[in-house]
Amino acid sequence: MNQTNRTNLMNRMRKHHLFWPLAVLGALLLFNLIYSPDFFSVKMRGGHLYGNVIDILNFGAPLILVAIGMTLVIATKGIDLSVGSIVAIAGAMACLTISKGGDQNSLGLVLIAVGLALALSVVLGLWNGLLVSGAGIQPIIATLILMVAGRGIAQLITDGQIITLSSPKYEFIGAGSLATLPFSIFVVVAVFAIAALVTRKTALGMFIESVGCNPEASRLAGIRSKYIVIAVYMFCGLCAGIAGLLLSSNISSADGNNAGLWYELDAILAVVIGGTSLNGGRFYLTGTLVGALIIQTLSTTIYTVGIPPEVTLVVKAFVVLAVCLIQSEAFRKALAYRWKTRRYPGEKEVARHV
Amino acid sequence: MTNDRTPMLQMKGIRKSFPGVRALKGVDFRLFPGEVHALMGENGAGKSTLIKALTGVYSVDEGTVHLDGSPIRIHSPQESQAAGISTVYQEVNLCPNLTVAENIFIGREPRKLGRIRWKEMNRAASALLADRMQLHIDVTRNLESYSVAVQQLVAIARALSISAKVLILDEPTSSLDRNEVQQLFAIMRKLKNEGLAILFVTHFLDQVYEISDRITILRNGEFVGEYMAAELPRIELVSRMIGKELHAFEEKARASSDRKAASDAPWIEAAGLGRKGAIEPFDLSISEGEVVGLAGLLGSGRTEVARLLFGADKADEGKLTFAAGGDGLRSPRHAISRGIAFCSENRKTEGIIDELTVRENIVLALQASRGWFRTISRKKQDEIADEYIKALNINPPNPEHLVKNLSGGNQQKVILARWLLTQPKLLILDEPTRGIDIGAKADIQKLVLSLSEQGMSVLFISSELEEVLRVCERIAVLRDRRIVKEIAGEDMNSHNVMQAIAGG
Amino acid sequence: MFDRKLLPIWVTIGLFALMFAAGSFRYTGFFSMQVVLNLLIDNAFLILTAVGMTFVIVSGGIDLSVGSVIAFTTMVSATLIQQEGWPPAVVIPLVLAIGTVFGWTMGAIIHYFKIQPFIVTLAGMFLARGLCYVINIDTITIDNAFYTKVAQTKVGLPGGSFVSINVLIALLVVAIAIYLAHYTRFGRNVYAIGGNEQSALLMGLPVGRTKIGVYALSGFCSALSGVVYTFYMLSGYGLHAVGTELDAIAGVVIGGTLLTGGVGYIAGTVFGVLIQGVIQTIISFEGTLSSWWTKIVIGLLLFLFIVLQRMLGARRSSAKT
Amino acid sequence: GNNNNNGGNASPSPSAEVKASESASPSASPAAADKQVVLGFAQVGAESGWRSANTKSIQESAAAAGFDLKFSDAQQKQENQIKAIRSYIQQKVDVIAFSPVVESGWDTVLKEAKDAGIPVILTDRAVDSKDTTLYKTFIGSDFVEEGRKAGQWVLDQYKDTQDDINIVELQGTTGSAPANDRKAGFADVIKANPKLKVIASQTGEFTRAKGKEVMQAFLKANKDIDVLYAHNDDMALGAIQAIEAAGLVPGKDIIIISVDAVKDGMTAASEGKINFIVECNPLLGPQLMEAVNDVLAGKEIPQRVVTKEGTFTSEQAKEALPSRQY
Ligand SMILES: Nc1ncnc2c1ncn2[C@@H]1O[C@H](COP(=O)(O)OP(=O)(O)OP(=O)(O)O)[C@@H](O)[C@H]1O
Ligand SMILES: Nc1ncnc2c1ncn2[C@@H]1O[C@H](COP(=O)(O)OP(=O)(O)OP(=O)(O)O)[C@@H](O)[C@H]1O
Ligand SMILES: [Mg+2]
Ligand SMILES: [Mg+2]
Repeated sequence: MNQTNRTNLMNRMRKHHLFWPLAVLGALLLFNLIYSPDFFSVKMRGGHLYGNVIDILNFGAPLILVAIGMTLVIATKGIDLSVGSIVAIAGAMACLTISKGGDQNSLGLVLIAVGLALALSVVLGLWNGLLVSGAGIQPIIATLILMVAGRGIAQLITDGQIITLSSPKYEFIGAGSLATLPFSIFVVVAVFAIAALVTRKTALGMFIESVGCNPEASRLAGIRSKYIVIAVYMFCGLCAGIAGLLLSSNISSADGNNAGLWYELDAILAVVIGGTSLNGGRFYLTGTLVGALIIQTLSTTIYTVGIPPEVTLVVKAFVVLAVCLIQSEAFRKALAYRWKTRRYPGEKEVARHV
Repeated sequence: MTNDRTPMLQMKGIRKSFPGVRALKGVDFRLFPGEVHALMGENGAGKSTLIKALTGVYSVDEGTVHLDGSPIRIHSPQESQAAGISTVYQEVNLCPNLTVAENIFIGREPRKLGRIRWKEMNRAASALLADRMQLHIDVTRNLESYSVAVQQLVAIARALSISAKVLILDEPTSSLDRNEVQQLFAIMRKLKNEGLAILFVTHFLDQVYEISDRITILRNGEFVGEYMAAELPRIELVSRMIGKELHAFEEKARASSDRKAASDAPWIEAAGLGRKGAIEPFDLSISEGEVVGLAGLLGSGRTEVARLLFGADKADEGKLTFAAGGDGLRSPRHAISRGIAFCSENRKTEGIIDELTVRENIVLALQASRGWFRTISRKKQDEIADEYIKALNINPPNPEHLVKNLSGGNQQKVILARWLLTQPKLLILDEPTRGIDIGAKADIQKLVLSLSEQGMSVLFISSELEEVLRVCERIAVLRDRRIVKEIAGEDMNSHNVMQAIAGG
Repeated sequence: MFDRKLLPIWVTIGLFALMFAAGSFRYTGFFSMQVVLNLLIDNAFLILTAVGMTFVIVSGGIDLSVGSVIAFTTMVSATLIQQEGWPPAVVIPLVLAIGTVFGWTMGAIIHYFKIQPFIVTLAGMFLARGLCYVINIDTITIDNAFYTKVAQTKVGLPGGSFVSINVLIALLVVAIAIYLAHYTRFGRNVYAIGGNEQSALLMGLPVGRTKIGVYALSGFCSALSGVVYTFYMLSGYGLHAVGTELDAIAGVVIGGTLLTGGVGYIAGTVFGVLIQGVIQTIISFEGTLSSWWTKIVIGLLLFLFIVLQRMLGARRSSAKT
Repeated sequence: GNNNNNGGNASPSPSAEVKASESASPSASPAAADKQVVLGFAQVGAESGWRSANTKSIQESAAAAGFDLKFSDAQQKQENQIKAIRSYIQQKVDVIAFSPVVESGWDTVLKEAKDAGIPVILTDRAVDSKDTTLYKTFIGSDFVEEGRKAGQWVLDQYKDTQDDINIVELQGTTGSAPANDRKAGFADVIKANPKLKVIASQTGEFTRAKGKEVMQAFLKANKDIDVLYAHNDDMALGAIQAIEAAGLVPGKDIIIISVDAVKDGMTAASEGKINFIVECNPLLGPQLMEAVNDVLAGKEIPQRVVTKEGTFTSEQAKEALPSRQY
């Protein structure tokens, strides 16, 4: 009786969409632990916690943010390639505003800078949304425009130079700590909580999934698909903007060309690892979170273990492949039953909905 | 006796489970050459699953299949086609982005040295559709530009053009009108006489008795029995299907005395409403509590009328006015806010949201009209879902089931539930009984009547003339994308309507 | 008769001509045959990749590995020829085979294990580029006689203009690809799968074989593009062709192919690539833009083009009954 | 001192006349004689502050020299640079100059330029062409030499050391020429002293953010780091933040060496946070314009012009900082 209960629980757990991503994350951390036993050691240093795990959270914060926005965009069957550029623009805008001010450390100035940068990010998201939803341009190409031009805009703002700040208040956003933890973690938690609440506690999440799954049927059911798509792109812009602030304040400088370079790929990767399909529909915010953490843990592992840069990419390739193979029901079955059912392609994998 | 011959196809003890559902629990099935064999059962009984298990779309958990006396194991539709089984699946399964001709011939294109001969293919496709289906359409246009009915005909044409030993037709007639069905039957008879074994699924009892020689009944994934059609009375068939004794199953028609003249002031009134290339300007008004039917041949423009009245397409001329004041419709959303609901004929692309659950699909329209912020609480959603699952007998009765995993008929019920939930003033039903089993069909018709008694107006579109006659108080007849006649009261009989349709 | 389905392609070609005309009016020396031919010379490799990518996208997938496969091909070619002294007659078929097998493997993983193409080809992208660095972190210059000969041969055309051998290879491949897409079963199956994979399966089409084939084809095209790139650069280098996957995807999509699959034309892709080329040419003729304005103007021109294309091509969707 | 009026210098020279009529305008009208010299410059991109300073220097000195500068940005792609050079040939500019993204792969297009009679000048990075007639001269720094200078300083600092000296290295973008060469030059010199050990080496992609991230990980994985060698200032600046966050003092607890000597780097050096900077001068503009004039005037110029580059210790940085232009 008890036995069956336990296997039932195991089965249910394994069916959960987070099971495999979490398993992978666990495996990565375990590997680190074996490799260097004090990987998890967290020390108190100068009033804040200090350790690898904290680093992973801190450096992973911008990626998580971008990936949260990306998740919603992908759920509407879209994609946003411009996030990297928005990251750069937001950072550049904030740093420019502050550097132009007299007293770089005045709270008012920092707040204005942050407000300006975020407003600009939302406007850029709106632009994407209008192109996709209003003009009906394919998302990948609509956002490609801003991806290309956006980097130019960022460099235009910084005049091609790196703007360096000396503003402890601004630095606090990305490098400061609150209650011994990096402040960026609180930002991520707040954004994640808002996103999760708004999508899961209101009907917005259902509308997004519905629009992503079947736009025409959604329109006929009375959903304002256009507004939803626009709102989602705006949110994605906002997330990228916040990430840009974190990144630039972490290093107290704005680098128009390099900030957020290739972030779009990492963010999409995180979303996909988290179990959301690029075909739109069901989305999993927690999955995305885990996906982003896997990516960041992987980088940290690579640095810690001392893998030479020449082979870094090869390692990354194999980890990515392993992650998705493990998540693939078909692959696990193939391992288990030596491919008994491989030739019934009509059988789509069981929905991983919970 | 056919029984002495070896069956063309024999399935024994077929079992198939999906996560959470046991769809087939040991089904036996035989199909002889030169016969039409009807597979009967309620929605969700497992008919389509049996067919898919046979053609290699699904793997079977248990059971054997013999084709022509020898055991076979089919792993994919491709193999089944190669083995001589040609299939029309329940949902139209063609590629909307390819031309009609390609959809018929893809995989078997006429070639010369590996080069596809388009001209020859188009000619062959045109000829095939014209000769066999009396369908004269431009085969070089993409399939998506045609209505579901045409798509269905194309799918059938494709299956027929594959010379095979076994032909499987899963509800091929659900969106066809009487003429088309007769044409199809003529072809089926011819093929049967040529020795083909035909498996036929439908929910129309008349059609079953008209065409089939033998009947196999499934109930709840279980094999009930195999009968000669001539030896099984209708009432018997129905009670075996639903597993209950049944007396007067034939639905009560609306007594002609019930029909009130449409004298009330119209609730909605279209004047000269039209859209270029889709429907000529028409006048139509519907009063509160009135059930108006649209009759016409395929492509006569019934769907277009419905879409204009729902704001799904924008009218480019004419006026739409409401008794409650205001005119015109900007969007479906606007229409819903005015109390209109539209149940599309095309449930796969315009109806269900297939990745969502039954519960979510049901509450979707209501939630949309309330906006994203005023949520329906989860508890309330569960209650609603349970209520409608029970009321419409949706099977399996699990609100958390993904809609895409429901059987076709049950998906249709889910969409119906979605619209009933919004408590509309005008309910537009475009082929609402498509793919619905006989019991449920009667339920739906009764439902329409009781709704109208409660004051709901209904616009009822169906390819089954009897059904239209049964539930409607007034019928607008369409021909060639134009409303040609309105028939009401005493004149409403099948003869008059047919005459109007034919243009007499 | 004017085929309505080809309208988007004509719109694309028309806008290409328009952009070219605008450039000719604005800049002296722009309006010449050689400028057009240079577009082909400089984009031959991109056209090749984009052709392979078109098949993948039409089938409803995506291939991010193409740029890395190009780099890998240049690297393997350069190493084998320059450091091992192998003859080109062996090396070229070998790298083509490697590319094909690489694509085939990705396709097989995508199909059999039902993993999203994006993620599999992303892993492929990391792997191929990573392998370049493993082979050699430096750039290797090729001075093999055959390669330099091919690289520097100018095929003269009437009027004193010329093209390179690469252009001929690219045009030949384009012709074959058009044939493949429209006149063979494989090609039509690709469109069917892109239109609706489930339906294609139920219609009894060889879905698995076709899908894997598409990725193998893309791998082959990328490898061929790598060979062409090797002729073009006469070197092997791990940082070659960074970001080419995006250029290729952009070219394909600008050329009118739907990223959701099922709709697209090879000819459109060629012009999609050339339009990006014209934009760049206009910018280098302008010659006064700073680095960042260059990017902004590229974005603006792209935007302008896409909006025009959309406006002119939109009639087609409303013309649909 | 090359702010003299070059416009007058270029055209009177007879050989320049010949060149101009070959390449530019076939109808050598009198007006063509004092036609502005057109210089086509194909820049790599704007990937760093260094590069932007380089671009600015070229633009400003071209304007000062009275040249019509055709500038194009290749966004770090060699094929884009080749396209730009082709378009310059098409536009029949007088001189083409460019900073090659990589050393290899230029022969074909340079031959086309040569056939069209347009002289080519390289800046910043060389090309490895066997045929040295393809270009007139190469003005720029030597990355290997920069690495050597950095290594030499470390070698000198620790010549009497008894303990092992643990060095960590922040490399530039994997595979890029400056990263490869700076690494090679450095390694080549420090191998003279077996006590000097590079215990970790990872790419920081030439950026501050990555520099900080990688350094954080280094600090946790390796207990005692003595020296940090960063391939550019930006990574060093990022790493300094990581070191400070770890509660260590940059420049004291960990000795820091970097390359470039951009303004922010020099500032950090003057504060003692960077101990040694090897200069890599981006201000190639004046030298380039001089070379253009010489080439057009038909003067013999050396195949290789090495830019004058120094090194700075903290003290020297403090002195030099006020007078730095970039
Ligand atoms: N892919 C699937 N995953 C899970 N359950 C499924 C799947 N396909 C079918 N089912 C379930 O199997 C049962 C049988 O469905 P099937 O489609 O065979 O019914 P049917 O007899 O064809 O009904 P209808 O007349 O409505 O078409 C249903 O309960 C259905 O929900
Ligand atoms: N028999 C036919 N011959 C040619 N074209 C047809 C035919 N039937 C339908 N079509 C095409 O199908 C398209 C849609 O038809 P429409 O939706 O108006 O049909 P309908 O009256 O709603 O019929 P139903 O609902 O029974 O399919 C039209 O574009 C029409 O060209
Ligand atoms: Mg069915
Ligand atoms: Mg219809």
